[in-house]
Amino acid sequence: MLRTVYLIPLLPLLSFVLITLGGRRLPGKGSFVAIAAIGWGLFQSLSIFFQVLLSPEWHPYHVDLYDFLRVGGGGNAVPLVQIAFQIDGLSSVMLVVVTLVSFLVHVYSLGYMGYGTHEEDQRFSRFYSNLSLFSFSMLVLVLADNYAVVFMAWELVGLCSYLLIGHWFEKDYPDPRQITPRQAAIKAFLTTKVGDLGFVIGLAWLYSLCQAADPGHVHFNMDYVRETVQKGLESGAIAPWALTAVGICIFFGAIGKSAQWPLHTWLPDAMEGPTPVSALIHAATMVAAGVYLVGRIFPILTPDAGLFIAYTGGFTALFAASIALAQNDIKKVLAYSTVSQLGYMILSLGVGAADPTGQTRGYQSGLMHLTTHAMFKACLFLCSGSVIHAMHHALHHVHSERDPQDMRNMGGLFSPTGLFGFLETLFLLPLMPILSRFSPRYQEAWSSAKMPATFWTMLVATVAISGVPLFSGFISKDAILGGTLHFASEHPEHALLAVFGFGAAALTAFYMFRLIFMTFFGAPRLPEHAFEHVHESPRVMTVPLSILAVLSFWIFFNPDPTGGLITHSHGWFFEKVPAPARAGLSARTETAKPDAAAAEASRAQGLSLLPAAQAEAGHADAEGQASTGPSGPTPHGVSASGHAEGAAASGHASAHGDSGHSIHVLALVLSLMVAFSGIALSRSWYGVQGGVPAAALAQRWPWLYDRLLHKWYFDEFYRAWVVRPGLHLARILYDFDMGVVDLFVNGCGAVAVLISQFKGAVDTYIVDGLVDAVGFTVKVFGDVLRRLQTGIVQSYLVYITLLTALGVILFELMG
Amino acid sequence: MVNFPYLSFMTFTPVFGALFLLLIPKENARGIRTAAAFFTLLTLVISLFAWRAYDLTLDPAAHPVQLVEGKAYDPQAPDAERLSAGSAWIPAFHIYYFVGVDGLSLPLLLLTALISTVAVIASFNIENRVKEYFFFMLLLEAGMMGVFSALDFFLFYVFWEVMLVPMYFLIGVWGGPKKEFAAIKFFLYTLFGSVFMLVAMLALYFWSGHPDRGIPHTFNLLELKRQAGGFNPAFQLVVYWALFLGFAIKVPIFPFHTWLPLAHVEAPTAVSIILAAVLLKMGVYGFLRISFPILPLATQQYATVLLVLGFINVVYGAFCAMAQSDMKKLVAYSSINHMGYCLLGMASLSAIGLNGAIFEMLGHGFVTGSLFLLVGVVYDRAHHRDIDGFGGLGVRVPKYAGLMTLACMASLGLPGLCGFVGEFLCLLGAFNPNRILGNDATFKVFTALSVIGILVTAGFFLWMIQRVFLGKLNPKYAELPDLDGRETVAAIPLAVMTVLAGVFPWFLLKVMDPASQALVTHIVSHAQQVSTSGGDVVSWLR
Amino acid sequence: MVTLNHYLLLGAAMFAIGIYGVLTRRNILGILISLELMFNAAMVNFAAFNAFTPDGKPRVMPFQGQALPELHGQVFALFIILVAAAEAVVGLALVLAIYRNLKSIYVEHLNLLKW
Amino acid sequence: MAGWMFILFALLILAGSLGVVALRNVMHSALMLGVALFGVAGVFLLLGADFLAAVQVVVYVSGVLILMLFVVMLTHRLYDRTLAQTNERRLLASVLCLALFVMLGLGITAENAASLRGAADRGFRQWAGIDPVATVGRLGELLLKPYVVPFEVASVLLLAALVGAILFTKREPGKS
Repeated sequence: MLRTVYLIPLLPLLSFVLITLGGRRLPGKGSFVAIAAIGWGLFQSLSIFFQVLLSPEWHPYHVDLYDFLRVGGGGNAVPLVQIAFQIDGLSSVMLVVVTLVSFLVHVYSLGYMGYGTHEEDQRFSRFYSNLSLFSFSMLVLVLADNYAVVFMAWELVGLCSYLLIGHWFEKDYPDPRQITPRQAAIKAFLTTKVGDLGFVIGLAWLYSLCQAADPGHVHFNMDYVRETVQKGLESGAIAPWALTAVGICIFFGAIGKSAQWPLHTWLPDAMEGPTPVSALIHAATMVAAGVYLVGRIFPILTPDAGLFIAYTGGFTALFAASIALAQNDIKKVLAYSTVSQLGYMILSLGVGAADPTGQTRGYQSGLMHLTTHAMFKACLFLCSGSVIHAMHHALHHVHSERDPQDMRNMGGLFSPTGLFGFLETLFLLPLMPILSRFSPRYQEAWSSAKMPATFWTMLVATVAISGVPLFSGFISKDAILGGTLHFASEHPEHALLAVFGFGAAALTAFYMFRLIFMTFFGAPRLPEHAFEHVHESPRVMTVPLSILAVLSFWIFFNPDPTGGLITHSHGWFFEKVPAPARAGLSARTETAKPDAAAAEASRAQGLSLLPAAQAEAGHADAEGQASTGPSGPTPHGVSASGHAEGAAASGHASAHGDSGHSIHVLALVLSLMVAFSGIALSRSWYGVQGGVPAAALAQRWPWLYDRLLHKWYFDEFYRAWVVRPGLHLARILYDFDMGVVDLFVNGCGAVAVLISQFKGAVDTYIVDGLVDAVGFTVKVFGDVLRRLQTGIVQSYLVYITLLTALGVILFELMG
Repeated sequence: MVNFPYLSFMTFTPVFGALFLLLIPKENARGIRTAAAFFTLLTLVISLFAWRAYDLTLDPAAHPVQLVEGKAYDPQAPDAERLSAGSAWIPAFHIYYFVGVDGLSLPLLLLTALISTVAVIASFNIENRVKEYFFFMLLLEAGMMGVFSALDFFLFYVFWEVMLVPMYFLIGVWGGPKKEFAAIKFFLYTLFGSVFMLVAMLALYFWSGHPDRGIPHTFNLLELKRQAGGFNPAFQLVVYWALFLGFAIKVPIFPFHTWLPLAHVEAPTAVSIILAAVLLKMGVYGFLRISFPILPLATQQYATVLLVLGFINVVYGAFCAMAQSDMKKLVAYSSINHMGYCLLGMASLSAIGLNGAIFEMLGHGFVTGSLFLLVGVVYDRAHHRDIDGFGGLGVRVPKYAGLMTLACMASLGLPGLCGFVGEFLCLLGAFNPNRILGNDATFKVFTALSVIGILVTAGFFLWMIQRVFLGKLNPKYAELPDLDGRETVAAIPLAVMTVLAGVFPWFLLKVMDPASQALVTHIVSHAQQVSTSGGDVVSWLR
Repeated sequence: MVTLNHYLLLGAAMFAIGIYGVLTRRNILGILISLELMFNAAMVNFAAFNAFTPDGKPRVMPFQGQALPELHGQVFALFIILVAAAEAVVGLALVLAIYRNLKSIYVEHLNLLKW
Repeated sequence: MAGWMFILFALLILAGSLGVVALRNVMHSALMLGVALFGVAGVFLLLGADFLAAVQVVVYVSGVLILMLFVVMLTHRLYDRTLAQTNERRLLASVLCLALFVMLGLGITAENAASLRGAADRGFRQWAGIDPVATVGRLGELLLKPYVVPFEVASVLLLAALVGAILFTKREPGKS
């Protein structure tokens, strides 16, 4: 299974090629081929995952496929870019995430794209071929052990995103201001491309840093880069600021792909694509690739770069959540929620990178949130797809032009009759199948439910994303918030990060439940005869929903629903995806004393932002590491621990001690508080009062509401200050090209023509004129002289004699 | 060691074919087409055999070129023997018919053969003066082959000029509405540059060798390269810029590029293909074959200028392309953009950058060739190329749209397609220039700025795709036929190469890499000579 | 005492008279006859120059033992006679031919060379 | 003695010449030419050119002149005698000829030719006593030794003249 890991991406690739060439002639018009390919991938991924999970100690497994680029002849052992895969904890988890969600989406799409029905999409095969291509690219991205290959796959997923967003490319809206799928596709591609530019510069710069540290042959393999960067930092060949810059440059790629502020604008518009695509690409996998990338470059991130990342992520989390508050399109809300959640992950990873001690465990919590989020966010999207599918169907039936995605047209899709209590909403609703047997009230609600399966699954996912205990989102989000709070408590000047985190958590709970209430509860806002046509989606769609909903429960990630407070175990994820050794911390310290371990080193060099007051905690951690690390105290404690990544984690666990624990408890309490207060407020405003307070608030602060509704006017800003100036610049440069450069060239030609005309005139009238004048003179003389030519020999003889005589005279005169 | 004369066969098979065409009666258009296709195909086959015969295991130091005809050039041989490599053509001036290939020219020869075949197939729909058309096509191919295989500067120059004439007629007779103007502009502009090249060639000839000591002047490019250390900096400066003019116009480098959009727009489809895919490569090839090895000091000195020009080409070309509404013009400006990457890669003087430049040339050949081919296809059907005049074609012509999208994606540097490899290597090289250049920061800054070009390239290609293929189908083109068999046959090889070179670039790079390495080593060795002998490369300029 | 000058003057006079004849006679025959005069003038000059050319070194004929003068001038005179004879023959033949064709031997009638 | 003889021959020549150009009748002109030719023959004798004188008489007088007389008679016409035998350029021609003669005479008698003349006269004196009969042998030697090529060319010329004469005078067939 391990050795043939390349099959996992290869089969979707083959499926892509087959469907592209064979198209509609394949079984299921190609869809079955794609499903089979990804199904095999899921199976193999699961087997690899369990292999990793069950093995006590897992060393990364490498599979080299072929040399992509090799510079410097065959003499170099490792090519510049090698297509090679690695299986470590992270990639094995990601494999499962990607193949699972992808598989479910493949299946779900059969229903959503109306396979076999009269509503079947006209480019059904193409849809599946693109899905296959995406799966291939995403799997390569996940598996690659080479930054350049990551970049290549990174671009390819961008292409797939483009193709899939623009799947319904002929779609036009009556409102010209509303973005069409094809425009959204371009926007997505270009916006993410902006980030990719940073990525590519970062890669090139990384190369030059490695070259400085290792003048021999440089390549992009992750382990090599980490070791070389570490060597370079230790020897002083790499300046820490340069490494920080490289980290930030590469992170720009993540900003684009993961839709972080300020490049977030594409993701909500990407919702123009089919909903399964939104679920797969724009919620679970591709957008998470940015987070994954940060995880992959984590070893070479410096604390300063980490801070940059943390602030970007934290701000995005809050910022996107604020926009989500006011959106009415169900997919837009989810999109902003995605942006916000990705911000969380980025925040977490950034905090992890900013914290040299590793106590915040930002790395693991961020990536864990990536995993959990993939499940429930995919579920949410698929649910919304199910809703939209039903709405579309219903509206289509009555020939209504109303927007099937607008939540203002929904309502009552679960329970048109009324509202349940707050506690019921949260805890009793899951029990409703049982309760409905005993209570007529529940009975009625149950039997009249329009879309029960969709509702239930969506509720589970919403609860998960809101950070309610017993669900996966709680565990991961609590870990993030705990880590952030921990970091903030140790670095009070960065308390803002914690504010971002908790603020976003509160807002998330609020707007997610707003979505639930607006969609499933209250009086139906659809026309009555349309509402009758709302049906639950087919089994092929609801089964994937259920699977994803089930996976949103806590038990799959950590048996301890508090995320470690009870069992003191952080679950398998933290164990199997240990934080990697941080090469970015090993800057050379001239002043550091030999006995001052890694904390001291990092405090003095890597973390100029950290206050000296942090020394104590650093020391404690360093000692913890020193005791667990294999080589005892060294000047470069962290780096010297080498491969003992696990040691760091266990070291933290023991070093956490009282302060870490208490902070964690505090974070847990706080996150519970914000989550429940958000839910409560949402229920009171939207569940009980039908959105009236919100409207009142909007009237009270119209400017705020206006900004939220218009996403802080970022699109308008970009259109006015980037897109239009860009087009203007293009026009100006082209005019310059034609008007100046080409004019100059043509002018040269024209001047040459002028000169030649002038010379032609000279030629005609002067040079040729002279020649003509000669001829003319000759003619005149000839006219005169021909009279002499009488034809009589003797007259000629007279002339001859005359001239001879004259000649003789001349001769005489000359002497 | 006398091999089968692959190179001569490759060069003169088209000539023979052209002469053969003259024997076919004018009315027999079908026969003429078949014969032309046969001869280009034959050339392609021979070039494939040449590719196979090229021995990668040979040490490039001892065998700088292979497949030489007549007497091979041996760097270690005594003067007289070395100087008479090839077979004498004009002995009085030491001009030899000296042809050979190294990793630099071999891929380009292959590209030429492929592109010519595609171009001939693509021009089967020419109805006007068929015989003359294919005659010129074959002659053009011969010229191109000759340029890439010549190792004698004089021979190089002859072939260089030989190409001009058929090109002139091909644009001027079979072109668009402004064909005469375009043809004359192309011809004069190129000729303007080649005059300077001629001067540089003669200067090199008379500065080379030591007739007093019995070492004659020479046009032998390898020998000139060997004597590169003997040319003093001031001389190198002058010759460098003279050559620069000749090559820069061909590349084309800003601000010498304005003939290109015009020529492309006016030229018939097949000629556009050849123009973009092969002729533009000659400028870069000239730099790498002549300027760089023979004038290492000047090369070192002016790498930064090339860098800045490359940057301008990339960004400026991209922005200009953005402003186009004519598809051909858009692709033409994108060519300027892509040649900018080559310049960036070359300027770095690093093995990665040079590899990138060569690869970018190849990639651009495949990609832009197919772009022009496909634009020509739609022009044949719709009789216009206005981007805004289409709309929604993706529904109607999926095969066409797919191939076009593939080419566009390759052109904007999507990984897995050949454009990416070249761009990536060029940028990587330019970001990490050779140490002898010294001004690392300048290179980093300009390379970093050049990536804007990638973004804009993506922008205009996607915008074009959107306006042409996406959206509601324009009812005017509801009956537009998809690619027919002939067009598919022409387009598929390029598409296959696009993907193949993108997925397995090593099969091409392994040929180029030794040549780039050798070139870098050569330049570095000469640069070091200067620095160790106390002379500062820069000081004499100040 | 008759000196070279006298002979030369005689030749000159003959020549001038001959030219006069050539220029004025209308009859081709008259012109031919005048030409003969001019030939003879030249011959006289040649013979005179031959006679008056200082040699300084008389030759001894091998078979007679006699000193002899150089006679190159006379040889030229002989050649002139020869040329004159040839000229006369051809010229007269031409005159006959012209006469036969044009029935005239007056030069005014022979103006085919006129423009 | 020689002086008188010279004067006699000179007068004969001049008279003959003037007769040639002055007489109206071509026949008379031809006869006057004979007179002049005889005079020239006499001058030749004075100059010691005996063979030349003989050739002059034999070839010129009895050959060329007789030929001319034949032609004159062949082309003779009645109106010849009524027609003016000279053209209207008489005055110009006479002035020209006179001028030419004056020029030539001036050249011959010019001062700078004096030395040449003196030398010539000395040579003539030195030469005068030699037996005139001896020139034939010498001429023969000259003609067949140093001048053999011109001699042969001359013979070709004569042949050509012969052929030409025949060709010109031959009546074309079919023509009256």
